[in-house]
Amino acid sequence: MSVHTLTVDGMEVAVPEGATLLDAVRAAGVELPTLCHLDGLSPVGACRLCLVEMETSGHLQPACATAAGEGMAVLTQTPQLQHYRRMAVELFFAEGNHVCAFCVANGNCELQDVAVAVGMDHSRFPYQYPNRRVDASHPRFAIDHHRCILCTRCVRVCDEIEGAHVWDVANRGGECSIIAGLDQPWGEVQACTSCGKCVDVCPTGAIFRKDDTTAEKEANRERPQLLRSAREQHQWQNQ
Amino acid sequence: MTTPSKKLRFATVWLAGCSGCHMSFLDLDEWLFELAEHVDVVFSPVASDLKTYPEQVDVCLVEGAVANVDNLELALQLRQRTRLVISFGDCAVTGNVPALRNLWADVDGGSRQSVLDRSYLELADIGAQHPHAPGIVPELLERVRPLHEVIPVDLYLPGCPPSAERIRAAIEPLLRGETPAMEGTAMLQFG
Amino acid sequence: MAATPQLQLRCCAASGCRSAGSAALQAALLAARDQLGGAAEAVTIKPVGCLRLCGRGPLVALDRRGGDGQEPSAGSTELYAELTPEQAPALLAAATGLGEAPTAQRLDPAHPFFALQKPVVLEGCGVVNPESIDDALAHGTYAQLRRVLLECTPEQVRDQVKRSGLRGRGGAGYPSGLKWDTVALQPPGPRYVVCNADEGDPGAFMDRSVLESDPHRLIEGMAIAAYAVGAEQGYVYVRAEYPLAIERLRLALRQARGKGLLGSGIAGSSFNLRLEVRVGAGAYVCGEETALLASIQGQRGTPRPRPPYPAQKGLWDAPTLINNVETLTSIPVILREGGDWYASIGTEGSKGTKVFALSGAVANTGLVEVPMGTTLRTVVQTIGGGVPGADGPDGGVKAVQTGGPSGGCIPAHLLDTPVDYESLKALGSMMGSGGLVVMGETTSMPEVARHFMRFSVNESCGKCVPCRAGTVQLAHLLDRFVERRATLADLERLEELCTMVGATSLCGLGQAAPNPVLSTLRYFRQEYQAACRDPDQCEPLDACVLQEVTR
Amino acid sequence: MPPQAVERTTRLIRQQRGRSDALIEVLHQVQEIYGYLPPGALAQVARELKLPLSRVHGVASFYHLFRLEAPTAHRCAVCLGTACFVKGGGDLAERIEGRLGLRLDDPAGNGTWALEHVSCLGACGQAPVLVVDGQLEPRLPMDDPAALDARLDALGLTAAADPDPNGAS
Repeated sequence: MSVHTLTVDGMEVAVPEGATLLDAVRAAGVELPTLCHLDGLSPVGACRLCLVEMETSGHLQPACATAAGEGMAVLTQTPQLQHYRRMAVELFFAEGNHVCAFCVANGNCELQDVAVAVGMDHSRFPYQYPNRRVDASHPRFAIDHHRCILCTRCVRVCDEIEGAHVWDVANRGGECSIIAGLDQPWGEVQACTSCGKCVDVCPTGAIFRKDDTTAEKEANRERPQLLRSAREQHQWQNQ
Repeated sequence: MTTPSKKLRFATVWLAGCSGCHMSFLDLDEWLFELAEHVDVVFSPVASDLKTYPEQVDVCLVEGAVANVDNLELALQLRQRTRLVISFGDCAVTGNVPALRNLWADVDGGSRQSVLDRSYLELADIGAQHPHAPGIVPELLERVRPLHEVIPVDLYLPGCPPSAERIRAAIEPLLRGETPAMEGTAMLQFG
Repeated sequence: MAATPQLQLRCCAASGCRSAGSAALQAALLAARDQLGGAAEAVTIKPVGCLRLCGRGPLVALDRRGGDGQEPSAGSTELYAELTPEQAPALLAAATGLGEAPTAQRLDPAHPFFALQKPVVLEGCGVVNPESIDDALAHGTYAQLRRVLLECTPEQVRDQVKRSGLRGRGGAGYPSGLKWDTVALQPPGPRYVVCNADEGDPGAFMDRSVLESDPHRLIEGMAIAAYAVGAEQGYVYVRAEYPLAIERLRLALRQARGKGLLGSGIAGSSFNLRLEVRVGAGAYVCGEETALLASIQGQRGTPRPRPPYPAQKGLWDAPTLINNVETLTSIPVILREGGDWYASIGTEGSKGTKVFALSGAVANTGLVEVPMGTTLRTVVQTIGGGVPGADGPDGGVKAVQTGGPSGGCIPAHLLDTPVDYESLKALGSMMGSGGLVVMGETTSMPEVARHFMRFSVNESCGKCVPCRAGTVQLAHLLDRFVERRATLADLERLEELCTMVGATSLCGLGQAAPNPVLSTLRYFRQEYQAACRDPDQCEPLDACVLQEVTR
Repeated sequence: MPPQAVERTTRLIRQQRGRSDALIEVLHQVQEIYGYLPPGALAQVARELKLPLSRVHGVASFYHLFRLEAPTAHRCAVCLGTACFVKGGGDLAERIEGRLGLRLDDPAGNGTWALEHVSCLGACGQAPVLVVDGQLEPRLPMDDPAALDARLDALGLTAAADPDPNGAS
């Protein structure tokens, strides 16, 4: 297997052919915030938190969706990038209704974590207070759209791992929302196998188990990667 | 070093919040005695009887969002009279629970009417009627706002409520004339 | 040769004139010809595409060819505007020398609006009947395709395109020859050619005019491109808002298939090409190439990060050449006259001609093709005639908007800027696809900026957060300026967010969405400042603070 | 679902050889049949193109020209492209809103009429323009209120409930 050598913040790292810049950044031991990315799912490059700067061109590229190439040099923590990341997180908070205090994922939420990581002590952008829906029609799970950040992990895990494709994105722009079936109540969508993978991968408290209350949600975000390696490499990692 | 005359003039204010942040402040227990050596509490719902916000306050912890005209008036007044204003807790920082009625801003009647109807008419067991006492019951603003959308804020102390440890870690440096480092999960996490 | 002149009336049947009643006019002309009889019967009446001065349709051109003592090719052309069906008999009578022409309707073909144009892309536009392949063939369309297939290797074709210096006319200005090479030199396997006819920039109607006026030329250009990169399948992606363009393109494709100019073994060669029309459904973002590819494949038109570029991984992951209408329509002429000829037009960095759609507060609105490097002043003032009823050094022009929602507003004092990719970019605008909207003195620039930002809010696909949520915040911020309740802190935040959205958005739409704000901030900053409340005049608790928080 | 419409849908999907990449084309044609895209039709399209329901709804709701609700009897679109904007398209929209007693971009309109905005029709030479029941109306005379009113009256853009059509505005 061929190897690419590149530098991350000046540190030299070697990653196998086919690795992404995010793999390289992690190999260098650098922490990069991510929200839409999840190991085991295809990358979409939508949350823009993992943007890194290509040292020679100055271009910003999403590390999760860019192939690592020989001789690349990337910067991950320039003041500008940090500034942009904080603004992106503020935009996430301002466009939804993220009230950590009574959220099922309080303390186990990736959005809450990235807010800390980027040092967001408040949002300079006014909150939009969109009036969204809560769908509790499924017997075991529920989706609270107020907490959805449109990372599409649920869409991808359901399509790529479970193969049911219950979820998709409807509408566009600020009106985008995750839908089940023909924008039906989740519980009525027969394609759903109730496997719960969408609950596991949801970075926030948007999709949750009904028997969990405030701060009780436990996610299992390694699951797609484990399933994929089992399926593709026939390697089972029993915990 | 800390002569009485050098004591900071310290205030806490309770706007639209549940008072949980103040309860957490009281959780500082014996450290409050230490604090009292450094500050004069000149205005506070839990430690002072004054009804008017005084002049020349050094530090003020403001709990709660700005939800009604009284909140607004007090916020503007305290800003004029305070050197360092701290948004104290998630309601002040984000609007949090009191601001949830903003979700109804675009429904008929707006958020103010909707929340009053819901609280005093729809959910009333007996004697359903809107509270009406001009000059006594303050009028609600159409939108609940975090403090920094109304006045400039100098420091943000999030949390619902911020733990006593977090409050202490934020105040201690201030007493030494230093700016606290608001970073990491211990200091910044919402909720 | 007969001594009597050949008379031809070319009636504009493109959608601009159509909406102004060209169909009724043409019917009236046909009826009048039958009625008048005699000499009038010799007058050819033919529907053609755009005759350029769209603002004064319906337009009719009258050609007199090969009269007494003239070469058959020589002759004169008269142009008439804003004709009513009632005037049809008079026009015919005048044509045949039996009456007075409706002089009030007569335009001066020597007017700079016509005289300064250099038709290359629009060569056949207004000349050929867009619904007749025979007419197109008679005007030389498909001759280059035939020649190329029989005489040239794909490399030779690409070489001519490279020599021409042609750059993509969709907006970004990527060198077309390079793009063609990239596609052609990918590992063996299927590849595709796509024509981006999703002309969505408000203020742009160049591609629409080409599709409605000369669709065969586009098909020829596409077929040549397909040959040059080795594609056997192609798509024209047209926005659904252009029904007439779609209808004519579909008809043209059928006709071309019927003549063996598309399909298998084209023109006796071994080259095969299938072309299909794909109709959009109302999404500006589909003009972005990766979104366009998703849409062609029947998906939501959301862009994806690049690289890989479509030239490497496009439709069904195969190498795909994407060019816009104007780019592809330039190809036949480039091959006919040679790449060097094309490169001799225009400027060092921007070769050839550019088609502009001139509109807004300007006397002469319509379609304009000029050499690259022509100044904006020439286009707006000399050709466009400035703002109606205004005078002064800049003819009442406050700004010229180029590049649509991705471009910017160029102030009147910079009207001497030559139109080329680099100059417009240096001014914080961009060439864009060619929409050129003139704004008069009364136009408020924060309002213009908000207009474009609302457009971007509406058209954002919603995939990445800077564009989805950032444009919404920017639009709200701009509301404050338009409603004159902003603060200087808002101004700072506006600029900061513009920079962030521009730097971090996933695709060109989001990256360029702040441009209208940034360019108006650059040239009309005082209008933003004037919209800010003076904090010194606002005591706490006074009316304007209360008004702000109680909204 | 009317059986005839279902049959026509099946036929047109067959014409596309059941290719899932023809989804947008199919949706255009289905919308021709029903005037909009009712859920039952979307379900049929999904079934026969072998696509997930959510994918079909996701696509249908992404594109602005697809309607997911039954349209009003009459529709008017006002162009708010840049040229139309510069020439008073915004005022035109407001005027029509007032005349018809409805809100721009509310698909329900006033029950009879709905008014929507379009981003640009490429008819910038004729700005400002309207599309009234599919017909492009060029050069609305924004500087001549009387002529504008007469023109809008002639187009039938008058509140249906208004007993005095000239009294509106």
